[in-house]
This record gives sequence, structure tokens and C-alpha cells, in this order.
Amino acid sequence: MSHIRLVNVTKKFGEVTAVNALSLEIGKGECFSMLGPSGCGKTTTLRMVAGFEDLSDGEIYVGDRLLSSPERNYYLPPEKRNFGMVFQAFAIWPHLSVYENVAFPLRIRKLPAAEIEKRTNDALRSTNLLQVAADSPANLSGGGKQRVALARALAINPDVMLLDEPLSSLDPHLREEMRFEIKDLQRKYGFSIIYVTHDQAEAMALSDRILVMKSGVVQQIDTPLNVYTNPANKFVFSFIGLSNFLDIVCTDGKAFVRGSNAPLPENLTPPEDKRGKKALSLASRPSEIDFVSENTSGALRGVVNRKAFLGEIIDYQIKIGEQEIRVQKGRRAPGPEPGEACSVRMLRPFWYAGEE
Amino acid sequence: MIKKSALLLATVMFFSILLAGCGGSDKAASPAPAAGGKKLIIYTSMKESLISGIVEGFKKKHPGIEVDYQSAGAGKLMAKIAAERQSGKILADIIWTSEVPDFYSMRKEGILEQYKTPLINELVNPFTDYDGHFTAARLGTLGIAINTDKIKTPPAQWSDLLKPEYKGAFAIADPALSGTAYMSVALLEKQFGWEFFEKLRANGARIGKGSGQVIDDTASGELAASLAVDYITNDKIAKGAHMALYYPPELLLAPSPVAIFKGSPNLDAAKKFVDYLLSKEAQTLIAAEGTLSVRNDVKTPEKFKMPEPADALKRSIKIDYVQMMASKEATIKKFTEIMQGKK
Amino acid sequence: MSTSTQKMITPAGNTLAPKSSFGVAQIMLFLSIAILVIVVAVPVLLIFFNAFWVNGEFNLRDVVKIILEPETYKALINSLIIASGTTLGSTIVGTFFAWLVTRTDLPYKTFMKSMFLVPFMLPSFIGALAWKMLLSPHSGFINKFFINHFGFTGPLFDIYSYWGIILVEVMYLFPFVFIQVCGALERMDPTLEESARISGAGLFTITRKITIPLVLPSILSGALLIMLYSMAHFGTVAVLGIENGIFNIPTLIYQRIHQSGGSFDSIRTGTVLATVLVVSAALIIWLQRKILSKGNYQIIGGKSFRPMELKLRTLRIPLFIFCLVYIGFTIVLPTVVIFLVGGLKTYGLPFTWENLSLKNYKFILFDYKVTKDAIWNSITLGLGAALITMFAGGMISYVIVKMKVRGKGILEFLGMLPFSVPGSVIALGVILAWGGKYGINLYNTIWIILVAYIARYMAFSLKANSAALEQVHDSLVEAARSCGASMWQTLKDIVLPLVRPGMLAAFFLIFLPSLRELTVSIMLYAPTTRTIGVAIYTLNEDGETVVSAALAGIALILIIVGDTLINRFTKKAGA
Amino acid sequence: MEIIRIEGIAKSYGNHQVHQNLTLSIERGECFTLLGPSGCGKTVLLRLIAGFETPDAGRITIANTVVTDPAAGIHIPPDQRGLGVVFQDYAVWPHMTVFENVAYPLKIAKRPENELKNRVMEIVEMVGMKGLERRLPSELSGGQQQRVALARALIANSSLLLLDEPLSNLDANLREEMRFEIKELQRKLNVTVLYVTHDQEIALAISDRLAIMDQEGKVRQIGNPWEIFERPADPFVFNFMGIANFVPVRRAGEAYLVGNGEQIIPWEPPKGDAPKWIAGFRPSDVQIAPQGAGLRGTVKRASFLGAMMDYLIEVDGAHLRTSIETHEAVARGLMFKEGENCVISFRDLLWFNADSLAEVVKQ
Repeated sequence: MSHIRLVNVTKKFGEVTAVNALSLEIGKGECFSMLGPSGCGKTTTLRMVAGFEDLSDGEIYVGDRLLSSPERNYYLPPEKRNFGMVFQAFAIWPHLSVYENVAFPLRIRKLPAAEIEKRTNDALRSTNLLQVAADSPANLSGGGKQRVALARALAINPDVMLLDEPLSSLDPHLREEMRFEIKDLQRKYGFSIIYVTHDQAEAMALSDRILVMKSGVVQQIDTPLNVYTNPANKFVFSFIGLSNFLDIVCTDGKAFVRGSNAPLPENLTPPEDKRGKKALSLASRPSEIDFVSENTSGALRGVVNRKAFLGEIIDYQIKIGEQEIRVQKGRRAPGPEPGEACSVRMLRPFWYAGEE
Repeated sequence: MIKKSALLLATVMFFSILLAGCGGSDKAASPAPAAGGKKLIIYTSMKESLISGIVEGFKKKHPGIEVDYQSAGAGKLMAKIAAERQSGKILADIIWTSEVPDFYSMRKEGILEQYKTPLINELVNPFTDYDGHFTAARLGTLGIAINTDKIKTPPAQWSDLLKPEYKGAFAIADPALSGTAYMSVALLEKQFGWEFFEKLRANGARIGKGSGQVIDDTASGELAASLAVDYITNDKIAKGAHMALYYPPELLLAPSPVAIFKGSPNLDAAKKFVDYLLSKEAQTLIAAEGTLSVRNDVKTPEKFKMPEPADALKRSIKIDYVQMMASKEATIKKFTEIMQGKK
Repeated sequence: MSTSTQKMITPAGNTLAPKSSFGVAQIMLFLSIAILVIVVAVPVLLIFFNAFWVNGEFNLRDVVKIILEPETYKALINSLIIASGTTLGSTIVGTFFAWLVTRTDLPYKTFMKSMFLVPFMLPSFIGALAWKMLLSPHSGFINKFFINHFGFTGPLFDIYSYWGIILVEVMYLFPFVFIQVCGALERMDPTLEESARISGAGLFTITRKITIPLVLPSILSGALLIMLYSMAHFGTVAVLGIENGIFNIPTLIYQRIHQSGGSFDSIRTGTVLATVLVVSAALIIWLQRKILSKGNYQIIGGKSFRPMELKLRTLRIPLFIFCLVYIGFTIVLPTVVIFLVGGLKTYGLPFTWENLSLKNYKFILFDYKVTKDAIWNSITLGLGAALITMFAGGMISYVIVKMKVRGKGILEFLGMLPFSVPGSVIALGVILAWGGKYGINLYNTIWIILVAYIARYMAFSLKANSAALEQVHDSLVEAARSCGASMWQTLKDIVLPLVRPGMLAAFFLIFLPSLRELTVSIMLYAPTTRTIGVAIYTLNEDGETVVSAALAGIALILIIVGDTLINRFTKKAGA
Repeated sequence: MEIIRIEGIAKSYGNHQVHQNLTLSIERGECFTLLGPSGCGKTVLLRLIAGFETPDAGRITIANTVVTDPAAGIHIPPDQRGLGVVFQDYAVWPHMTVFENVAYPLKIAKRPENELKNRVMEIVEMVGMKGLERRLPSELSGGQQQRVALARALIANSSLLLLDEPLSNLDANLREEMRFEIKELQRKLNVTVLYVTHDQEIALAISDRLAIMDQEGKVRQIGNPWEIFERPADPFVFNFMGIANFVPVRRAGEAYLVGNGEQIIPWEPPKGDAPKWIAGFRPSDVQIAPQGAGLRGTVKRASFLGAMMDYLIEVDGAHLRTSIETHEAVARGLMFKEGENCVISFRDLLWFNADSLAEVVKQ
């Protein structure tokens, strides 16, 4: 059942189109992430949903309720939308105690005192903040501040929670911890999440579905696993996880790795629809490449440029023709030494159009 | 580019400061040669309009003598002299102000050179105890300056100031700031007693600031009338101010003595300056500014409608300057208390 | 470099090098302490000493007596009344305009912002002179206009009153708050307000509950700056208050010293008054620290989106007109009046073509010794004080910010001292220290004013230089050392070029205000050493209203030209 | 042959004792890393070596010359120690161009103009900054500024290079690239590098040897990367070097049981007879299967992280994490959902004394 609905949403800043005709539906209780490089329009989209930006065109609904529609000259201000929102820089009011921060939205709504107290304490309990309720937020760590922000957003029991890169100001350890906490809270309260981030691991760990965006245009909307295993295009492939691209040149019906005169092995040939192209790009993930013996079918010949022990993982740089790819193997997996010739096989190669 | 311009600016500033520094030391050094006997230095409370003409005239007459002057309030000059005495060297050769009691005290302290001018017999001398330590070089008068837009009937008596026309619109300069104001307060008190001031106060009279400022306030209409120094008032009238100056019969006369400091290295030049100041030429310049000369043979221009020097002296309220010197603080205090309504 | 490596290996290297760098640090520390002690600490201490020790004995009774004298006591109360009124007024005006230009859709905001900063340049005593011409009860142009044309029987407004003084001070001091609050509002993380909006709060609620409380520390620090300034301010009260018997502490000190004729008794009264002033200032600063330490919020951060603008809607144009009128009244009108009066033949004449000329201006610039001297004095004093303070402040800041030497604590304390000592106190202290009692007599010379300027403006220089030095990260210096540069070479090649903008800023921060300085100079001037400020003030006191107005006009031109040049220059250097 | 010897160094700031009786030596030509959490005093040690700080006690010798020894009153200032230093914040002088920055050490050494120019161009090219010599630092990216800093430290041909977290202000991609470049330059120029960092991945990738320091400034272990990672001296080192599982194991007679349950841990028992032990292992050392031999557990949390699947598994009250490459998980049907049962076994496991863990948990 769709809960939030964006219809043909477009946003222009002067000449620049930040978001171009975006339509999407987000289900109730779903965790939906918007992922993309900075400036791709994901934050602008979130801010339009929140009501901080006007739309240039299109409509936004929550359930049956219209939020914004420039065509109908309708705009519901953010304070009337009843959303929870968490900002990157925490946005905790330093002049109010933890308790007062969380109680603020309830006080604004002029709820009875007993109700305010109950709901504030509930929110504080859910975020493990009860014991610091009376403190000034200035004394809290980054993670603590982010919890206050979450509790404040929770206090009004919103249907929709908007999260704008909420974890990017935290250190890696905390980031991991907090994303599990957010997930737990969602389970408990059942709100929908729109989550904006540029960190693909975070988006994948947290979301039911991911939207990948580039320059205001949607590239793919799918489950995390599908986005990873079946990326819609080269951009999605490169943006999600580590990636290798080998330039392939096609002449006389044969394909070569650029800078090498040995044609590609038979089991590694471009798909039908790409064979006519002169330049192709052969994509693979470093973790999905095996070292194989020389005569394995579909293997490419290369030389180990560099080998680095990174703990869990050993990172190889292999030179193929004039190009380099990376291979990552678990630390126990056997592998060649620097300077050695080797053969590698891509487990799941992808083919994309190359730059001619 | 930025670096260059910053460097350039810094350099320019550096040299300008060097120049300024030199300039500064020049200035600081300029009085020094005077102490060595080159330049004649005059400290005076006379306003620019009065002193500059006289110095110019003196220079013309004695081209060999270099002269410089500093014009400031008498109080400021005395403070400077006090400080200079502490450091052991009075930089000035001549002092010419209107604060008569100062001269009495300086004479008492023995820092004045005795010089009996040969011209003494040609002068109207207000000092009965004249002994050459100081000589009156001008007879200042104070009258009632009125704003002619506001007061239509000229005042004839001091008691006219108590009329409703002057209500809340008459001021006397602060005797703490102005020597002439102090003189007038003392003279009026001698003549009419404190009750005169109490009546003035009852009619809304108040204390102004400097002796010049009350006149300017009269010119602007802020005041309808004020107790005013002659030549300052006449200067403003000449420039077109809507004012007139009137003298009641009991005349307030404030002589401006000139004196030479003891130990002046320019004694000769100083004596020449005193003589020049008392000469007919200089006294004519003084009279032309709208104040009274000390020479009987110099007539104040007709337009000022001022009394003859000798006549003025006769009409003036007499006072004992030595005693006046002693009671200065008490007088000012009492006056202030009355005029600010503290009593 | 191999030579240096060799040098390191040879034992000779170890004995030579360490001693020299140790020496440099000690010399700089010693010099810095010496400068601060001589220039600042000694004069201030002498004030305390002279206030409490009479003939070598501690004497509290006289101090109490002086303070309980009605005049003294009244002056203290007046100081407090005026300072409080001014602070309150300026804070309201400054905060309101800051909010208006940063948080609303007021038209031409950037222009408005720069206009609101203009009063910062205008010396308030010149403003007071102008307002006296406009609003003195009987002859003020505005009052006269109302009396003549609207049948008013009395003045519309009497400038010679507490209200008048406070009004004028507010007009010229509110930028202290304005600048602080503008800065805070501009730097404030907009999501702090957005999160309140999403919480359901409307814009006015947010302004009241979030925005204002968050910038409160900035408002307070600006307010206390004004309080401090106003308490010790001479010009406005001297011009507008004395007439009606309204004295504050600085004007009372001035009057006492003026009447003293060099006698020590009145200087002593001055020292007691100055002590009161210092204690009040210290109290204010302490209060400021206490409040700021409690509420010094971190409100900067986050992604910078454009902060939201409050739509003024129907109030937009009326508020715009209001701003224009305010600017017209506080800046344009007084300036015009100053220039017009400066052109009059004599004060009191109407502004007609036959009465107006440039004669006064010509007279001031070319003929009148007093004003010619004053302009020359102010420029040389400004340059001298700025240059000396720039270098001394640079060195002292370097020791405070960058060096790790023992004894730095004293320096930090001494460095803070100039921030809290009012100008008139410095003047008095300088008289005590350099008045010949201790062997050197600079009284009545230009040098005593120079010494006082250096003491007064040292704080500015320390601030600008420290700020510049903080930007020079330690590693930049250490990088040079590890490249083989000695301490002197590092100072010359790295530190000096990097703090040059800060030193230049210090130079201008001192040069410009010293051009119009009055509070200190008025206590120290001698007949030969008037400054521009003193000349304007004394000429006015002498009733040379038109001449003093003309000089004020010339001073305004000097200041505005100087400021513009500097803005140009610093903008270029910053780009 | 050792190039730096640190003997019995002590250093404190006020009441805070950073180092106490620290002894360490670094061999000529190696890349040695000081690795530890922030605040462990590794930067202080580097600054002591560089001469920016003086120790309270102890002695530092560089290339057989005592450079600091408070007891003997010796302190050679930094400019006389012949070192190259690269700082975390680049410390590139903003008022000088790239060329001027790099040339500065030679200018100080008063080298002839001609030699200076050639040498600067040579080194600028070496760090890949050719063509940018006239730029000001403000016109360079962070990575480029770091290269300038490196070139400046290298130009004087000093045999010892101190690097203080030089990469921590760069973004992840650049950091990866630069660490290899530094390593290559070190090999090419055959200089000794002392590298200070808190990032264990960089330390492993770059070092010949590394020293692990703890919060108190104590050196826990010195060894090559493999030793440090695979043979940690204690739980602290094990924990610091990557995600670590610590599972409590208790002895019941001859059997060693996991958590509070009755399952026997499928690994050879520890040597010793303490009643309580901790089993330490990396997530990658856990094999997960839907059924078979091993410990039975439940998947509490399944996180898809792209290349990896990350599972949190509960075995009788003990929680442990395992990770498996996504493609392998998909291929072998190991995509567990939360709440599903599973069986785990181990590829490797270390035994730790139960007490020694307490301090790790504390952190």
C-alpha cells in the first residue's frame, strides 16, 4: 500500500534542474533510501517532502492528503506536515535540556502536561536517554546528540520519518551501531523512513528499497540485493561497492583489452546487443574475481603489480594490458606474489558501453 | 600580486611613519630652540582673530625676531605652565591672558620678570599696585549680549535681566571654565550681593559652558541673552549674527595683563613685544576687534558703541584682586550651588 | 642539507644551536612583559595606589569621602543610568535590525546591512554636536521648525537631557550589537530552525523560542561591550550633559583635572573616580564571562543551505521605509547639518546662499594654526601609535599564542588588562606615570598622548594579531624547523608573511579610531598638542560653533575616505 | 643497523603521564609504524624524535648522535636534526608557491640557484606534481598539498622521514592511492620512514614493522604485519587490528562449553586449567551453514553490505559476528534471514585468558 506519493516532482534552481520529473511511491512502514553522489538531488527531494523547498512542478501526497502542488497553488508548511526529521548536524538546541528538546514538539502542540511527560519519557526510554534527560545536550557525545534528535522526532509519533544523512557526522563504529538502532526503532514504532545518504553500505544495510540517483535523474529503484547484483547501468554498478572497469576495443568482430593484442577468451565475449560497438567496458567487482590456472576457460592473463596485506583481506593490483584491476581475496586464499604472472577469471562480468 | 601590493603598502606606511616621526620630532623640538633663545613664545588666551594680527604686526616691525604663539583657555595655559615649572623650564617667554588673579599669584611666586614699560604713562592703568611685573594690555569688558530677534527693548540696567523677557533664556558662562566669567561673577557679587544671583536663578538663568559658547547660543537663539565678552560678541555681530551688546552703568571690566617670565632667554625681544603690544599700532588693532584699548589715544571704532577706556575704568566695579584670588574656589562653589538650584 | 646532517653528527652542533634559540624566546618574553608593564600595568596600578595611599599611608576614609560627595556619587549614578539606557536601547535596535537584514525578505538587504554599519565610523561626539544643532531646545533646527510652523510653544525634544544623551549614544553604538548578532545569525546552522519547524513550530515561535535564545550570547556580548564603552565615554555627555548639570565619571574627571591648574588634589579625586570606573568595568567583564561561559553554544555546523527567510508580506515596504528613515535620521541628517553649519558665517544665521561659503573650511585647513596643528598631530599620533602598537602587539601575541616559555601566564594576564581599562582611566594613569613624579615628565607634550594611545589601543592590536596567529598552525612553523630553518629564519620566512594581514588589520584598527580619539586626548592635551577630536570639542566649547562644525566635517571626510580605502584594500588582499 | 634508538623516554604534561620508560629502536631503511588509538602518545613520540618537544627523561639517538638527553643537557633543535617531517594538516606554507615550498630546505641550506632548480623539478616530478610548480597551495586539492609536503620533506635527501598521520585528512580513495605512493617512494629512495597512524589498514599495508601502543603509551607488540594480525600478543592487539569476536567459554570437566549452554566448542582446547576462557576469532574465520556439524545458533541480524553479508549470531547467550562474501553466499545458498537457525564452525581461533579481556571490554 503506497503511503507517500511523489508525482512528476521537478525542482529547478534558476537554470539548473535539481530534480527532474521524479515519480515514486513509498509503502507504509517501508524504509526507503535515496542514494547518490553529493549534488544528485536526493537532499533536495527530501527537503521538498519536508516542505522546506517549494516544488517547481508535480505533486506530493501522504496517503490521500496533498502536501504540495504548485499547479494548484497549494503548499502545506513544514510545521503542519507532522513528520519527524533528523538532520546531519544533529540540530539539537543547545539552550534546552535533553528533556526539553524532546518535549518541544509536544509543547508546540499544546498537549496536556501529563501527556507531554509520558510521551517524552517514552521517546527518551526508547533511545536510552532517560538517565541524561536533565543534562544539557552539549555534554553528550555525537551519538548521544543523534539519539536526542531521534527521540525528538519520535515524540510526536510520526507516520513518516525523514532522515538526512543522519549518521555521516559520526565515527565509523558509532555509525554502525546507530543504524541498527534506527532499524530497531522503526520496528517498534512502525513509521515509514525516507533516508538520504551517500554511503552505499549504510543504505544497503538499512533499506527495504533503494533509489539511486544521479544529476536529478533516477537510475534504479530496487531492493539492495538487486541493486548490487543486477545494477541497471554502469553508474549504479560503479556507485554500489568497489568496481573494476576494463576498456575493451572491438575490431574485426574480435574484442581486445585495450593495450593488449591477445583477443578476449571465448568464454568472455560481449553479449549480442553490444557486439556492434567499438568500445566497451568490462565491469567486475574485486571480490568476484578468482585466481585460476592459466588454461582455465574465460581467464585473462595479467601480472601482479602490487599486493597489500590489509588484515582480513589481501588486496592485489593486477596489470592487464595497459590497465589495472583490483582483486580482493580473503587473507587465507592463496594468491600470487608481486611481479608474478597470473590468470584471473571474473565470476560475474558485466558489459557496458565504453567511451570511444 | 597581492603580496606585492601588501609589501608596497607596508613600505609606504613605513616611510610615511618615518616622515611623520621626523615631523613629530620637529614639532617637539621647535620649542627647544626658543628655550635656547631663538624664538619668542607667547601663551595667550586671546582668540585667533585678536592675536594673529598683533603677531603679524610685530613681525613686520621686528623682522629679526621669530615669534610663535599658543592660544588656549587660561586654565589650560596655567596647567601647562605648572607642568613646565615642574620639569624646570617654562617654555613660554610671555603670558597674556584675562585671568588677573593668576598674575597676582605668579608675581607672588616670583616667576615674573619685572619690566616697567616706558609707555606706562600713556596708558590707562587699572592696577593701582602696578610695579612692572605685569601690565594691562587690553581692557576687556563684559556686557549683556541679546539676540535681537528675541529681545526688542535693549537692557539698560542689570536688574532688567530679572524681567519676564529673559525668563529661562539668560546664561552666564561657567566660571570654572572661563576666567572672564569668574571675574564677572565676582564683580557682580561685590556690587549686588548673592541675592542678585538668587533672583537671576529665580528668573531661570543658568550656567553655560565656555564664555564663547554662551555668545554663540545667544546668536543661535538658544539663549535670548547672555553675559558676554566684548570682542567675541562684536566679531559675531560683524559676521552678521542677530545680536547687540549693551553695557549697564556698573561696568564689568576685566583687564588682560601681559607679563614676561623670569629667566626668559629672549628678554630683549620679550620687552620689545610688550612695548609693541602697548603701542598705538597694536592697540588700534585691538580696538578694531571690538574691545577696549589701554591707550587714551586709541578710539574704539564707532560701530561698536563702546565707552572710552578712561571712562570705562571710572564706571567699572572695583575689586581687590588679591582677595579675589583667595576666595576663587568658594565663589565658584557658591555660584554653582545657587545657579543649579541646590540651595 | 648534507652539511646540516654532518653538523648534527659533529658534537659541536649540539652545544651551539640550543642555547641561541633559548635566548630568543627569553628576550621576546622579557620585552613583551616589559612593554605591557610599562605601558599598561604601571599606569593602572598607580591609579589604585594614588587612590588609596595618601602620603605613604593607606587611607580608605578619604576614598569613601570622595565617593560619598554628592557630585561624585551623582556622576556614578549618571554613568550607570546613561550606560544602562544606552545598552538597553542599542541592544533592542541592534538585534532588531540584525534580525531584519539576516532573517527576513527586506528589500536591498546587503545595502541596508552596510548602511547600518556606517554609524560605527562616525564619532559619537560629532553626532552629539550635530544633534545639538538639530534638537537644542530653542535653536535646534528641528525644534525651531516645529515651533515656527506647527505652533509648538516649547521644544519638541530637549537634547540636553538623559534621554537626549541616551538617544545619541544608541544611534552610534548600536552597531556593536548589530555586528555580533548578524554574525551569529549568519553562522547559525539553519537546521536548528528547520528542526523546530518540522516539530510544528511557526516562524514567530521559532524566532522567540529558538533563534533569539541561541544568539543570546552574541547579543549579550555586544550589549556588555556597549555598556563598557558607554560607562567610560566622554564626548556625548560632555557635549550634551554638562549644559544641564549632567555629569558622568569621565566628564567629572575631566572637569576636575581641568580646574586643577596642576594641583594634585583634584588628580587624586580623579584617581578615586577612575578606580570606581575600573571596578565597574571589571564587574561588567566578569559578568560577561560568567554569562557567556554558561551559554556559549556551538551553533555553527551542518550543510549550509540558505537560511529561511521570514516573509514580511504587508510589513515589507513599511519596514523598508522605516529603515530608510532611520538611516536618514541617524546618518544623513546629522552629516548634512555638520557640513552646512560648517559653511555658515556665524552660528545662528539661516542656511541661505549668502550665508554659506567654504571660507571656514579654507580657514581650518590653511590659516588657522590650532586646527592645522590638530590635524597634523592626529595624523602623526595615529600613524605612530598604530605602527608601534602593531609591532609590539605582534610580538606579544606571538609570545602568548605560539611560544612555550615559562612566565607566559603573567603575559596572558597583562595582555588581558588593556581590554578592561577605560580610556579616561588610561589617561589619568598616564598622567600619574609620566607626569614627572618618576623622573620622566612627558606631561603637556605630544609624547604623553602617544604613550596613552599605545596603552589604549594595545588591546586592538593584540586581538587582531592573536587572531592572525591562531590561523598560523604550529605545524607550519615546525615544518620550517624540520626543513633546517632556525627560529629567526622561521619567523622571517613563515610567521611574518602569514601574520602580515593581521598586523595590517591591527594598524588600521588603531590608525582610524585614533584619528577621531577624544576621551584620552581631552585629558592630556596641551595648548600645543590638540588632536582633531580635542580641537573640535574645545572650539565648540569656545563658541566657535561654525569652525568646530567645519573641522568635524573635515574629520568625517578623513574617516570615510580612510575607511573606504581600507575596505578596498582589505577586500583586495582577501580575494 | 639501527638509525633511531629511544631509551627510557619519559614525558608528561602536567599530571598527564604520556610516556614512561619507553624504549624502542628503528632500523635503517625500514618503514616502521607507530599504531595506536588516539591519545596513546604516538604523535608525542614523533615530536620528541623531531625535536619539537623535549623529554623529561631518557635519551634519543639518531644515527649514532645523541640528539636529546635532558640528563646531559643535550637538546639539538629540530633544524639541526636533518629530518624530513610530513604533518597531518600538510603544513604547506600558504604564502609560497609549490616551487617555493619545495625549494625552501635547499634555500636554507644556501644551495646554488642552478642545483636548487634542478633538484626541485626532479622531486616535484617524482611526486607527480609536474606543471603545478607555480600554483599556490590554495589552488591545490588536499592530496596535492600532501604531495607538496612530501616533496618538501624528501628534497633535502634526509635519510629519515617522519610522517604524522599524513593521510587522515584525505578522502578514502586518495588515502588508498597515497599510501602506496609513499611506500614506493620509500623503497625507491631507500629512506627510513617512521609513520604514525591510528588506521590499522594503512599500518598493515605500508609497514615493514609496526609497534602497537595502548592508551597508556605502552608498547604492546612489535612485529611485522602478519605477526601482528595473525599472532596478536593479547586481546588488545587482536581487538585493535579489526572486528573481533570474543566468546566466553567455560570449562566443565574435560569439556569446554560455549556461553551459558551445553554445546562443546569445536576447537582444540586451551592450554592451561583456568575455569573460564575467552575464544577470540575474526568474522571471516567463522563458517556458517544451514545444518551439519558445529555450534547451533540463531541468526539475530542479517545485514547486506554489498560485497559482504554480515550476520549476528547468537549461540547460547553469546553473540558473534560472521561475514561471508555475497557472491559466495548467493552461490552456496547462505543467504540467511533473521530468526533462522544455523550451524557454525571455525577456521581459526585464539585462546585468551578471561581476565585479560576485561580491559578490552572496558574500552
